[in-house]
Amino acid sequence: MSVDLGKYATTVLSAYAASLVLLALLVAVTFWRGRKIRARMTALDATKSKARSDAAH
Amino acid sequence: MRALLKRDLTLALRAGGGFGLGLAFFLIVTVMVPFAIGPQPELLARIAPGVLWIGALLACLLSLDRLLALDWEDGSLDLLATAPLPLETAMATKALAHWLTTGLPLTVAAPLLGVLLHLPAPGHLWLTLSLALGTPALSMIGTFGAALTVGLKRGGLLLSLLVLPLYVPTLIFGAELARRGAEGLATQTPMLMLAGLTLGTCALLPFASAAALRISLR
Amino acid sequence: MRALLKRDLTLALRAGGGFGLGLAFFLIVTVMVPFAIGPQPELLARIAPGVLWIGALLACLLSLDRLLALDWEDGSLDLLATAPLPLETAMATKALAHWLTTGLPLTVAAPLLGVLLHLPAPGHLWLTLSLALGTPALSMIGTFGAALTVGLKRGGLLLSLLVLPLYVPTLIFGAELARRGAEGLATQTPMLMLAGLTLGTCALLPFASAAALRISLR
Amino acid sequence: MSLWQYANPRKFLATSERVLPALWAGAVLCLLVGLTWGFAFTPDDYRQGSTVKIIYLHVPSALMAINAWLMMLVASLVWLVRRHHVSALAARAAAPVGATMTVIALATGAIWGQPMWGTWWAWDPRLTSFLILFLFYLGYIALWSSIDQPDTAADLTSVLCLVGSVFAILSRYAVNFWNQGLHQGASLSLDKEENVADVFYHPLLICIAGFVLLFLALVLYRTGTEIRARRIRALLLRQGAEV
Amino acid sequence: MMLGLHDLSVARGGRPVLSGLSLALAPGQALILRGPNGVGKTTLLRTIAGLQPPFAGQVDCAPETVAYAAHSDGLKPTLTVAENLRFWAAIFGTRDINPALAAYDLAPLAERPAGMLSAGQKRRLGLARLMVTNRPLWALDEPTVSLDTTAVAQFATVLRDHLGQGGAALIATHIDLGITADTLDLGPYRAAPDRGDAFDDAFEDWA
Amino acid sequence: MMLGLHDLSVARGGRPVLSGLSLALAPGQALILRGPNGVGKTTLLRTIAGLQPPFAGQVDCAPETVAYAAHSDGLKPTLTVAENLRFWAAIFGTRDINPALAAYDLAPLAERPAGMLSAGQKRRLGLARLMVTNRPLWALDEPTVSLDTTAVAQFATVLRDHLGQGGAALIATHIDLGITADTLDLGPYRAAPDRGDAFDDAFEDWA
Ligand code: HEM
Ligand SMILES: Nc1ncnc2c1ncn2[C@@H]1O[C@H](COP(=O)(O)OP(=O)(O)OP(=O)(O)O)[C@@H](O)[C@H]1O
Ligand SMILES: Nc1ncnc2c1ncn2[C@@H]1O[C@H](COP(=O)(O)OP(=O)(O)OP(=O)(O)O)[C@@H](O)[C@H]1O
Ligand SMILES: [Mg+2]
Ligand SMILES: [Mg+2]
Repeated sequence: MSVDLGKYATTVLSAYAASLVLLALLVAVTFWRGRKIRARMTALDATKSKARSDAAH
Repeated sequence: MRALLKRDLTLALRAGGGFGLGLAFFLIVTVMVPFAIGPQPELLARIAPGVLWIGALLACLLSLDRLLALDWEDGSLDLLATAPLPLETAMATKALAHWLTTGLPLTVAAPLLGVLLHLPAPGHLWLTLSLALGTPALSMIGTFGAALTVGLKRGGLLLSLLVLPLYVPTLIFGAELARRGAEGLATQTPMLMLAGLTLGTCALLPFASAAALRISLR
Repeated sequence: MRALLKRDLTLALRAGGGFGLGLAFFLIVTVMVPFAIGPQPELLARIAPGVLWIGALLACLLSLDRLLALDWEDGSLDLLATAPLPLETAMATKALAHWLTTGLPLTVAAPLLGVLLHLPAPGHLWLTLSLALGTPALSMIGTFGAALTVGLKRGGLLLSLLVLPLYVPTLIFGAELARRGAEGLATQTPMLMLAGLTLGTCALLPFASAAALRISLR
Repeated sequence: MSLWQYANPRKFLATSERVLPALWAGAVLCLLVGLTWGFAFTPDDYRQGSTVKIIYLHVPSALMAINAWLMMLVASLVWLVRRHHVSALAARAAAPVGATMTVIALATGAIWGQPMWGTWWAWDPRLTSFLILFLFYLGYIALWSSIDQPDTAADLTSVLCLVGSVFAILSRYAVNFWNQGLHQGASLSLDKEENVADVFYHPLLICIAGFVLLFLALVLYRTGTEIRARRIRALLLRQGAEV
Repeated sequence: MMLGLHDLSVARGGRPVLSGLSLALAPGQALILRGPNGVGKTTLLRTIAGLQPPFAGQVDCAPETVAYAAHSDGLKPTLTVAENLRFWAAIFGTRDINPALAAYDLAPLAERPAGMLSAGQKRRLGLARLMVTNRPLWALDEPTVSLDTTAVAQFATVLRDHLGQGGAALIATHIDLGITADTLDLGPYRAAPDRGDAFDDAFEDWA
Repeated sequence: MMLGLHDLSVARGGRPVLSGLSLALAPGQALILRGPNGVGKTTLLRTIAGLQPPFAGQVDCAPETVAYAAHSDGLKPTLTVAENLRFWAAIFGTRDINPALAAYDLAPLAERPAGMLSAGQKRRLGLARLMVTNRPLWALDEPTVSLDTTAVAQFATVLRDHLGQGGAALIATHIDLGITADTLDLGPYRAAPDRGDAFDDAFEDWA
């Protein structure tokens, strides 16, 4: 499969590249922050339930 | 309400010549433009109405910063919010005081600065008219922005960022009115739009400002 | 000194994206110009270097307001003045932090905004160069102005009044450099002048700022 | 069973956890199919040449840029009226997505403009109002991130969103009045179908579906993140209280 | 009754700090609030003044009856002492500021800009403001900070007069005011630390 | 000797407020300054800290030995408690902030932004700052404002330690600090009201 973009090849390719890069960035940032926050919360919950079980003993 | 207006005006006068400072900023911006653009008279004349409108807008913007922030810092705003005066009235009064100390002097001084930028003679009248019609809306919108950002450190720049997009319609119609006036074109549409905008903001925005302020103080 | 720089940068970052706000203001001013002037590309292209320089200058100016004022309000400045760090170093560091948070991002972003104003292609390089050379001077001069007005309520506008005239030479040479670059003329003289100006202010103004600050605190 | 049950964060998270994989899969699938179809298997336009392929990114992102703001407006209203926290957080989560969509629309438009209009940028009303929309997004995001009390931030940004919407519409009219433009008219409406030939139309629809799904997935995921961030804040505050 | 709190909880930053507080304040009565730093005195007073909504429970008193005095005094440094006071008098519909000036011995400073006062002088002016509000219920947050003993005594006199005329006062303080009044220790009302607001509650026992 | 004042006059706004003040402070000694509002305590402390020049007379002490704590605390609301303290520690070349946190029981609040503290908690942080300055002479302006009794006791302990290690302190206050120290009443040193500075003197007997 080959696509002939003619004289506008750079234009079309750069438009696709720019958009896909932006979308990828958005998704990457979203996941990165999501993971980080999720891990942080799990850690905090762990310390909390540990403190609670310590208090119970 | 009269008391608040009087106090705000006195404060503006005391603090190193409140009326003067906004004006002076306007003057300086106008003077800087030829330095930056170059001194060709016909170029300057073409951009004069626009430059003067931007100058007026920025002068309004800069003085907003302290419109509520000072009252917040020293606790006056808490006290005002618990005073018998409705907060909506207080906001409208503050906007009025702001207009009297910035918008009005700017309107009066604009023709003078128009001369500096070689604005053609018929343009002066239209410029003044457009500023007179438009600047009250700038003060009202600005008060709303100030109520949103009161109590936030770094309010200054954030305020600009919030307020400037809201200024767009006023600026477009105002500058368009002044430009069409200067070039002798039909001015009715922008004039009506500008007047409508000002009336609308004056009628509605004090409520939004008071609501925002109540939330900010909480 | 490293500690102070780090703190100032952290503060700028924390306070709602410090880097972003100055930039956003620059963007907004640039966008407003066509609204006020009209959308004709060839007119915009002619005034583009000047407008961008004025925009950068105003963005610097607006962020000055809080450069020292916040530290003064919460008493940090009193404490800094009694700290072992020489006040001159502290002022230079503050100016550096200011440049890193405003001047540098402005320089980087300027070519993008040049596109909006139809700046001809060769102009972009020269615009960036002129801003890179000129903005450090703006930060230094601004710090001096901030030191003069710290502790005065209504500092914002007064500060603009004091600082803008001091900005004139930088503006003239900077805009001239960018304009000549865009038009393909000789650029050597304004470039040398601009570089000299920046070096001079960086070498001398911290002392003036520290002296002004000592007096203001008294 | 009412829609409002999702105002409960746990319920919301549990449900979104179940829905999200399907959304992601749908988004990726639609985008892959639509973009590949559009990029490789559609003919060139007789006037615009191969640049017409940009439409598969440009139009969906432009649509989502506006729809994201509409969604924020609705979410803000829900928060102001019924005070469901998830709603406010969803508005917050959508803003950066909408801003990115705006940037994509602007960027693809600018790149497209270079060969078509001979310039990267023109002060055309459609383009200009997108730029203004972008500024609104910036202001909204900046306001969120500079207030540290979550409820106050939600309230203030909602008020800003309301007032901002009114002014955005005003700006649209003002800009239209100020400069008549170069930009294509809307031709996606069903009754004017002939403007866009069928060959372009079908892949375009798939791309639009892909962008919608992607938007939904991103917003759901990000809302979950915001909810967790909010809980972290609450836990930290409680630790401070155990003095 | 001037003020009634019914099972009130107040929150700061979305987190409840005090809960289950009930009390009633009759005309002529003053109540001193005590409690360690950060227990929520300021938050409680702001809620009573109507500056923030209660987190739960109820405040029984019209906000128009409360005069609130915060940590900061709401003075304009460029206005003189008399102008500052006259402004608040006008806002609250009072005419005469002389009694207020006299009560805190401010008459000699009347023409001095407020920015040129010392910390304690500013505070005296802040307290004088209360006298021009004409409001029956005073909610005061550490009113005697920075005051010297003479000024504290002046404050006690003014307060006694106010109570004598059927007013009431709620005062948060750490130090001795030299007046006889009931004291309420807020320590026991501290909210349980692991309760968030309704939204945060929905997360409880997540793990 | 840590500090010597020789026939010192200090001025505020060009007008002398205290005059003829002489005193000496030895290591291990604390001196409490008392005096009615507006007598010039703040002005005196600022002069000693080197923030303003003496009006007349002489201050015998290097400004590099003084740690000054003013009415306001110099805290950044967006930085956390630990970051605030660490900044000042870095400026003064100290490494460890833990003793300071521990002394005022701030460790549990260490990660909280300073803007989210109550008035008293802020003050505690402001006082903790003194411990990272490593400076022998403390000039404190009403240090215990807003503090509860526990915190006042913590402050007294810290102060005793500081004095025990050869430090000295000059403290302006209106209330009881719970430490034993000499007291100096500034009332008698109040400057004669009709003396201006050298320039104003030239106008004397004009009328
Ligand atoms: C740089 C900025 C640009 C922006 C912000 C922009 C914005 C938009 C928007 C919002 C739409 C959706 C309109 C609708 O469906 O109702 C759209 C559609 C479209 N744009 Fe742009 N545009 C830009 C530049 C361009 C350029 C340079 C071209 C090509 C010459 C172009 C060609 C199109 C086409 C063909 C459509 C589809 C119209 C239709 O048939 O629905 N745009 N654009
Ligand atoms: N900025 C100023 N300009 C002129 N005079 C001032 C200024 N600030 C204070 N004063 C005056 O200087 C005198 C001394 O003020 P200072 O603040 O030193 O008093 P203080 O002893 O600290 O009082 P307090 O116990 O109330 O804090 C006061 O009479 C005050 O009115
Ligand atoms: N802006 C804020 N955001 C979140 N929490 C806050 C904020 N301000 C204060 N707090 C917290 O709320 C609690 C109550 O604070 P409040 O100011 O009501 O205490 P207070 O009793 O007045 O204390 P103090 O005697 O120190 O003035 C404190 O634990 C404090 O840390
Ligand atoms: Mg308090
Ligand atoms: Mg004092």
